[in-house]
Amino acid sequence: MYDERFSGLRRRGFLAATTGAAALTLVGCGGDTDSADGKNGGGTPKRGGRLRAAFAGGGASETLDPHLANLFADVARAKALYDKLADYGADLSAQPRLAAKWEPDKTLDRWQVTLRKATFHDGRPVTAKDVLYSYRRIADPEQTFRAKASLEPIDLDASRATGDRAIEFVLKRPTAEFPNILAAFGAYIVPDGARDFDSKPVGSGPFRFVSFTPGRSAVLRRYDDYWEGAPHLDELEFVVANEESARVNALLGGQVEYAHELNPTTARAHEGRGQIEIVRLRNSAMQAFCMKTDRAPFDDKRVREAFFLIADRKELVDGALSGAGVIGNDLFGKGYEYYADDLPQRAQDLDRARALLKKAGAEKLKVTLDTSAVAAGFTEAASIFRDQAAKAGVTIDVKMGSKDSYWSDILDNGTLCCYRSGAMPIEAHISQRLLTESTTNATKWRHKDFDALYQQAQSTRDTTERAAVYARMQRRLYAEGGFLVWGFADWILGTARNVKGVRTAAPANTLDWARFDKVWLA
Amino acid sequence: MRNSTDPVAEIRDLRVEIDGRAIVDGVRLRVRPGKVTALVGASGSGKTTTGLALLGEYPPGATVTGEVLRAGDAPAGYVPQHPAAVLNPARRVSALLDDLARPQVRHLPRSERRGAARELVLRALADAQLPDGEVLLRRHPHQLSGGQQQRVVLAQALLLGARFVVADEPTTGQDALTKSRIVQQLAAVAARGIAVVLLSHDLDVVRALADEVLVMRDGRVVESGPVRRLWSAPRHEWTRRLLDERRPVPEGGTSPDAGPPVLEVRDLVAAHGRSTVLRVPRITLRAGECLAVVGRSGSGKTTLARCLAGLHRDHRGEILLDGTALPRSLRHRDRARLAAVQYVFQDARAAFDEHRAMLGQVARTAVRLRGVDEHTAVREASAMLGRLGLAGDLAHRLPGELSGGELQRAALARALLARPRILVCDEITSGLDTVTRRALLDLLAGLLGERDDLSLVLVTHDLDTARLADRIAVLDAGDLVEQGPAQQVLTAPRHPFTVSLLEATAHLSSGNRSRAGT
Amino acid sequence: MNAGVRVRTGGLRSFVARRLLLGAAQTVAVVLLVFALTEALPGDAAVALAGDQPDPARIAAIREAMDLDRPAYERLADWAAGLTHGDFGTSLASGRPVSGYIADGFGPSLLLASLTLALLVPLGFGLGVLAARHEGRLVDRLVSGVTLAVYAVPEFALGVLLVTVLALKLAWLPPTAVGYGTDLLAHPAALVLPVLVLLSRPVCSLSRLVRAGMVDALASPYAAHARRYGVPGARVRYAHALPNALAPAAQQLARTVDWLLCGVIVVEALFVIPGLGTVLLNAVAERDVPVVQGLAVVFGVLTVVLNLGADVVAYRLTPRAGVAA
Amino acid sequence: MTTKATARSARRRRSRFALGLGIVAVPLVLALLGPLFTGDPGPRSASFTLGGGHWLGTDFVGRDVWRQVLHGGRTVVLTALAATALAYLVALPVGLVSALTHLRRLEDVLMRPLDVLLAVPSLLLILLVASVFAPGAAGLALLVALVNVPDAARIVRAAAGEVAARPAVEALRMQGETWWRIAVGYVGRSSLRTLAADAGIRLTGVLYLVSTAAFLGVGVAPDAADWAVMVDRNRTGLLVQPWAVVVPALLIVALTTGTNLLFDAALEKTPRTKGRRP
Repeated sequence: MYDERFSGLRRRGFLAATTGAAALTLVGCGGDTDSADGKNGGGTPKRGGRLRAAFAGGGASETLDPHLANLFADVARAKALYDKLADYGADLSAQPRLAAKWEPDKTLDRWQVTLRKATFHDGRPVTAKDVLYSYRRIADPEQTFRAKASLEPIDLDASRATGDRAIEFVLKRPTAEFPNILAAFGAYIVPDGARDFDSKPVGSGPFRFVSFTPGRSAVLRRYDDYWEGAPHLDELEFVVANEESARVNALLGGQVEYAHELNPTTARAHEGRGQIEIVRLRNSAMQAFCMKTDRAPFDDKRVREAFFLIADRKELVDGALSGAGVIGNDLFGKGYEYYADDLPQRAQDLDRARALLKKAGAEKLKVTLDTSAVAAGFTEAASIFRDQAAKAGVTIDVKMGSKDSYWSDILDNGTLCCYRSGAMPIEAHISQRLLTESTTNATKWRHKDFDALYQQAQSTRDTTERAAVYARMQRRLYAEGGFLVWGFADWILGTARNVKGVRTAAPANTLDWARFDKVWLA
Repeated sequence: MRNSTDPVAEIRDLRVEIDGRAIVDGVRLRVRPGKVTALVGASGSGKTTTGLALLGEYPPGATVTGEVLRAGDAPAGYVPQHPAAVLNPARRVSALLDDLARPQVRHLPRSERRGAARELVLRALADAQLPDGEVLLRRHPHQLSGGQQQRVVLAQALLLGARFVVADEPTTGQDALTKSRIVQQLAAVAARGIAVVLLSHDLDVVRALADEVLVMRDGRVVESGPVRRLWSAPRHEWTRRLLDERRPVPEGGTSPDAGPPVLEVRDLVAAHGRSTVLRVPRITLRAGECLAVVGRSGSGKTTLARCLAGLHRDHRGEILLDGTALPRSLRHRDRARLAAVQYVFQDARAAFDEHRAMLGQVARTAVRLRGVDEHTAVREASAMLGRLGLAGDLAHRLPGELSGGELQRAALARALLARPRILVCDEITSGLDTVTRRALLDLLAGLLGERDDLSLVLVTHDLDTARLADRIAVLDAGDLVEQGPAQQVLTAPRHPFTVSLLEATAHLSSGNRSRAGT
Repeated sequence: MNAGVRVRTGGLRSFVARRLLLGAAQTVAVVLLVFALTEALPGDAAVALAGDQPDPARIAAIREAMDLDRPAYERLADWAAGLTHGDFGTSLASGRPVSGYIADGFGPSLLLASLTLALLVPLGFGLGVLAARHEGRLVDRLVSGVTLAVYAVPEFALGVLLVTVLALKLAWLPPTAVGYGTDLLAHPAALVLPVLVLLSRPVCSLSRLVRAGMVDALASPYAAHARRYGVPGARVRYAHALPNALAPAAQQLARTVDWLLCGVIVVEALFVIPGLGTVLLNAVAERDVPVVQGLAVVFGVLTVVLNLGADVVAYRLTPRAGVAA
Repeated sequence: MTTKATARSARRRRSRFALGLGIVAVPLVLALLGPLFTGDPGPRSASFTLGGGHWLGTDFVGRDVWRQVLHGGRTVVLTALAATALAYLVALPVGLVSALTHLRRLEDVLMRPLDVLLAVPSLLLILLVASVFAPGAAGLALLVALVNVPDAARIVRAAAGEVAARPAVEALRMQGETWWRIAVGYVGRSSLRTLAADAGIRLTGVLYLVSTAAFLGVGVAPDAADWAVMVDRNRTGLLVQPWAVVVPALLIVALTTGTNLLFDAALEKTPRTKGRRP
């Protein structure tokens, strides 16, 4: 039945709307750097109980193959069943998980990784062989696993096991942020030789497999020998409900205890009413307009700056995000490691914008803004920005595109589009989107000197020095980049009142988001 | 014990009013067992209202005074003019009869009811002269012939144990053979001791069947008495007039042998789908001549008429007008040829647009077929309608506001306005009462006399009507069995079918019940 | 007369044969139409799969692995060849057989459809008969008015309203069927609301048709004749008049069942019932052509069979004028 | 008694006609004239709030609901009316021609393709076509019309077929009337009652499709001022601010119910009254 040839082809993008039915796939993550438990965390953990968590899912095509994880539901299931060598902390810095420690050589192109003592659900220990098998499966040139691009710097042929729990990774070039690779999205460790993940998957994660029906539910049970200590819950069930109102209703009706991805308005309706708890993971998904810097009118940096000044960020956040978020400063990664928060907050300045446009000879400018219902707030943001631009004499024509092929459509076409991004390290954002060789360079930001700065950072061992390089790069982007980052959206969860231990400072994609081994039922 | 001559039902001083207008006024009537009581009158004379009153039914919105008495709770049967209308199309014959049999077997133990009911049903069918009841029971009403439908309705009445049966125009529109069969059936019912109330304008049938006759006019009974007395010595003037209308139809003049035929049909074979329904080797029609096409229903006579008019395309052979072939479909006939052959439909009401006033509809013929301007056309139409007896206000009414006879006159006017060479009249008098029918036939005779260039094709099941013609063609089951001068066909028929048709007619008019239909 | 009957039954047989032939052609046409439309959709399965990571090289690799680089007609031909021996093909998105998708989605759809139908028939006919009995009076106006108003409310609005009132405010019923995917029947309470929402529209159209048919039938000469002969009122209504209101109602019912089975997307989404509508919606979003195609076949065949059934019923019930004597 | 009854029923009919007219007038007037009475959009407020100068509160992105209501009718009403009209624009000639033609082949050519359309679930068709062509409101109307054509054509065909079989059509042909005059002047007109009754219920069905399309995000921008979109998008705030859902939903209901009442009253035959013995 299972065709290996297709195994890499499962799913749509992580950010793609999960269904056409007005699904709201706010991506996000992020948040405060403090790691203190939020209001849900009080009390002594209690053992036992079954928690049902509702996520938007991928329908009948869903799989438990962790390397195919694409949607939030996939990732939540994968992290319950499996572990990565490292994972992202709240500031998107890599935290050790299955890897107890990592140590680079002087040139930063050879890394020694030591595994901690952990066992798979079938009792076998997690070994270097399992790690190499997993990484080689992901990087298989015949396959198209999502994490393949992230693992690209590793020379897997040269890398080898130096002991049962010791691996030497050989890299193709110096990579200071190598731990980020270990924490990469989808880089889970599976047992050596594992191929079938849907009938009886075995991992090293906090929960073990009980049953799975694609598009409907997955039932998992506590793994008592989990290396970090057994979870509090006896049982965990993931159920799929693509419609936001269905998730809320199920939560209100006591059919689930945890509902992922709620609307800001739903949150407002129920916040502080005592029926359910609303959890906001703040400052997470970057919301932006993306200008193509290689073509008119945005090949002129004065026009780009004018657009930066046209945006009334507060109005955009209030209107398009219903106030559930904070304003942005044209840079990715607010609150993340290396974020340049010393740059002044940009505000609307229509006079200067007009002046800049005049200087650039772009008065009475007409631009088409591509948008789509692919993500919540896109169309609203587009129409709000159109009104703002009109005040600066710029005519914006909003064009709706298909939501299923939006990201592919805007990559090379058009000049201006709505854009957003989930949490990832700032380094990853740069390498994926802002280098000449980047595969998803939607702003067409191609500068040799910028590329060189990136290489310099990757070769810099000292963290402070490296931070200085990142700051230089961000100053450049702030002044003349192609991303008009106007806000960071909240990520909203709902839980039943008896659910405790839900971390509030964990953007999606990070370790503490959807981390059910630390949750208990009071 | 009930005296066998005590009435099973009686009406005393019945008055039925709708919107202040009396439909029936002061009617008295006694229905006696085993006797046939006939209500005679033109349409609108109140006979149906009286008949239904016997069943305890009145028209919507009617105000009723007077008394209708039924002996005991005597069940009454009803045989309508169109039996198909009272047979539920969605139910099998067995279900239709079972409903009536069930209450009669309720006293039996549950297990025996079914069989007993079946027994009753089969007996009733046999009594209604439907011997192969078992087969019939499985059918739906629309799978039965008209005669079978009528007998099933009769079987229902018998099954109910009806003490009297009201038969509403049972013979209207039927050919002589069918008529005599119906007469014989009703006679058999009466012979069983059941009273029959016959509502009819067909005087032949009344004379053949009735014991007592009530002549009605405008809701009142103008004369009543035993049939023999009434026929021999009618007292009321209206009765006399009614009976007088039975005088023979004016016979056609001698056929003008000279001259070439206007219309010639050669080797005509017409089909409905895959089955051939009509075979006519040759028929000719000369200018000023009237040809009657006679046959029972289903004999193909209407198909022949429709072929002539270009309404039935599915035929082979030739139809020549003045020696040149007419296109098979009227779609391909030009204006002149369309005008030359005009057609008058049996169902006049259905042949008019119910939303537009009569005058306008009639006038369109002149506009379309003769290229006359609108104004002139309306004037001509008005004149034509006036000549046919639809003057003034009548012409401006909607079709729904006119009677059957009036509509048929309007239909004639519509056709005549084309100044046709040939006028095809398809059963235009069936469904009309005697008086109206007579008037219409007189009108046709008059037309023939007035215009020598007009030829008439008269399709009819009624030999009496066919007397009007110069020549008669007889069709049986799609075959032309006989044709010749009217005189000859009516007096010296050669084909056995024509003979039987003539005999049936003769029996009916002789008023002899027992021999009818044998 | 026997000849007439033979012609009729023969007529029915050839009618069914003709209709089946037409139905096959219809299904083929539907599949072609759906294929053409799916192909014409912007993007393909590869683009949809790549999502927000539209790395061109990755898309190309996916496309190659999915055989999407082959011409459309070749893929269609392969798929059709497979179909001739019962193989619906495999999903582009998951590599699992399409028949599995259809089977999984069909269960909940069928359950919802049968439950709805089981309630719809008595309710629709009951209300129709009730309204017809009281034609022109208050009950009639009330039934007609209320059903019509409900008919006009968009499903999702009605669904939200019912959930809010009955499930959230009063807590009488569970608001969704989330997680019950496989054994919906074990949680009958969860089915009440979806079935109610599904009922709202068909009840209106069905009761209107039944009412009209009953009004005509009750005023007909045959109903009068039955009453005249002392057949009880209830029997006249249900045994005599109702069958004649059945033919148009049967066709409406066929269309309702068709609608219930072929995608009650809104209700499935609102109440989390993963039926065929959900499968369809996902497949279209994923550009999973084989799944969309498979569903088109199923929908086409369902439509043809249901309509044929309704037509046969109508053929049986509708009187044909004048079988020549 | 009867005259009184007739008068009473006529009065009842008139009053129901007036009722229908009254019910349908509210949404119609709002839809057609509403946009004329709105000024500039004020500044956005917080979403789903009541009061604060907003008569009906604010919607999911903080716009004034009353303003949205005034603006949002035109698309719904016009789309629905246009779709119904368009469906008949195609269905009428197709149905009439195939009812009146004697060429079986012509009838097949006209009706069979529609049978194919009939076999495609309407939502699937809308979903696919809308994704391919990304239509606006006009496109949506076209699409919804397309979905309705097969059924409408069949109804026209059936109604006209019954009329076309009447002798009156043959009589008109004997009079040499043109095809147009027969088809439109007689057959069309005589089928009017059936078609108008169908049009009423079809309009309701069209509104259903249009609003469901809005639910699926087809045809109209997700933040458009449109009653159907409003009902869908604002339902998250039903518990906080019900007016943003209830008012547009009621307007849609009023539109369809009123239309149907109007058609019913206009087309009703004179009611039957049973005769009674004194």
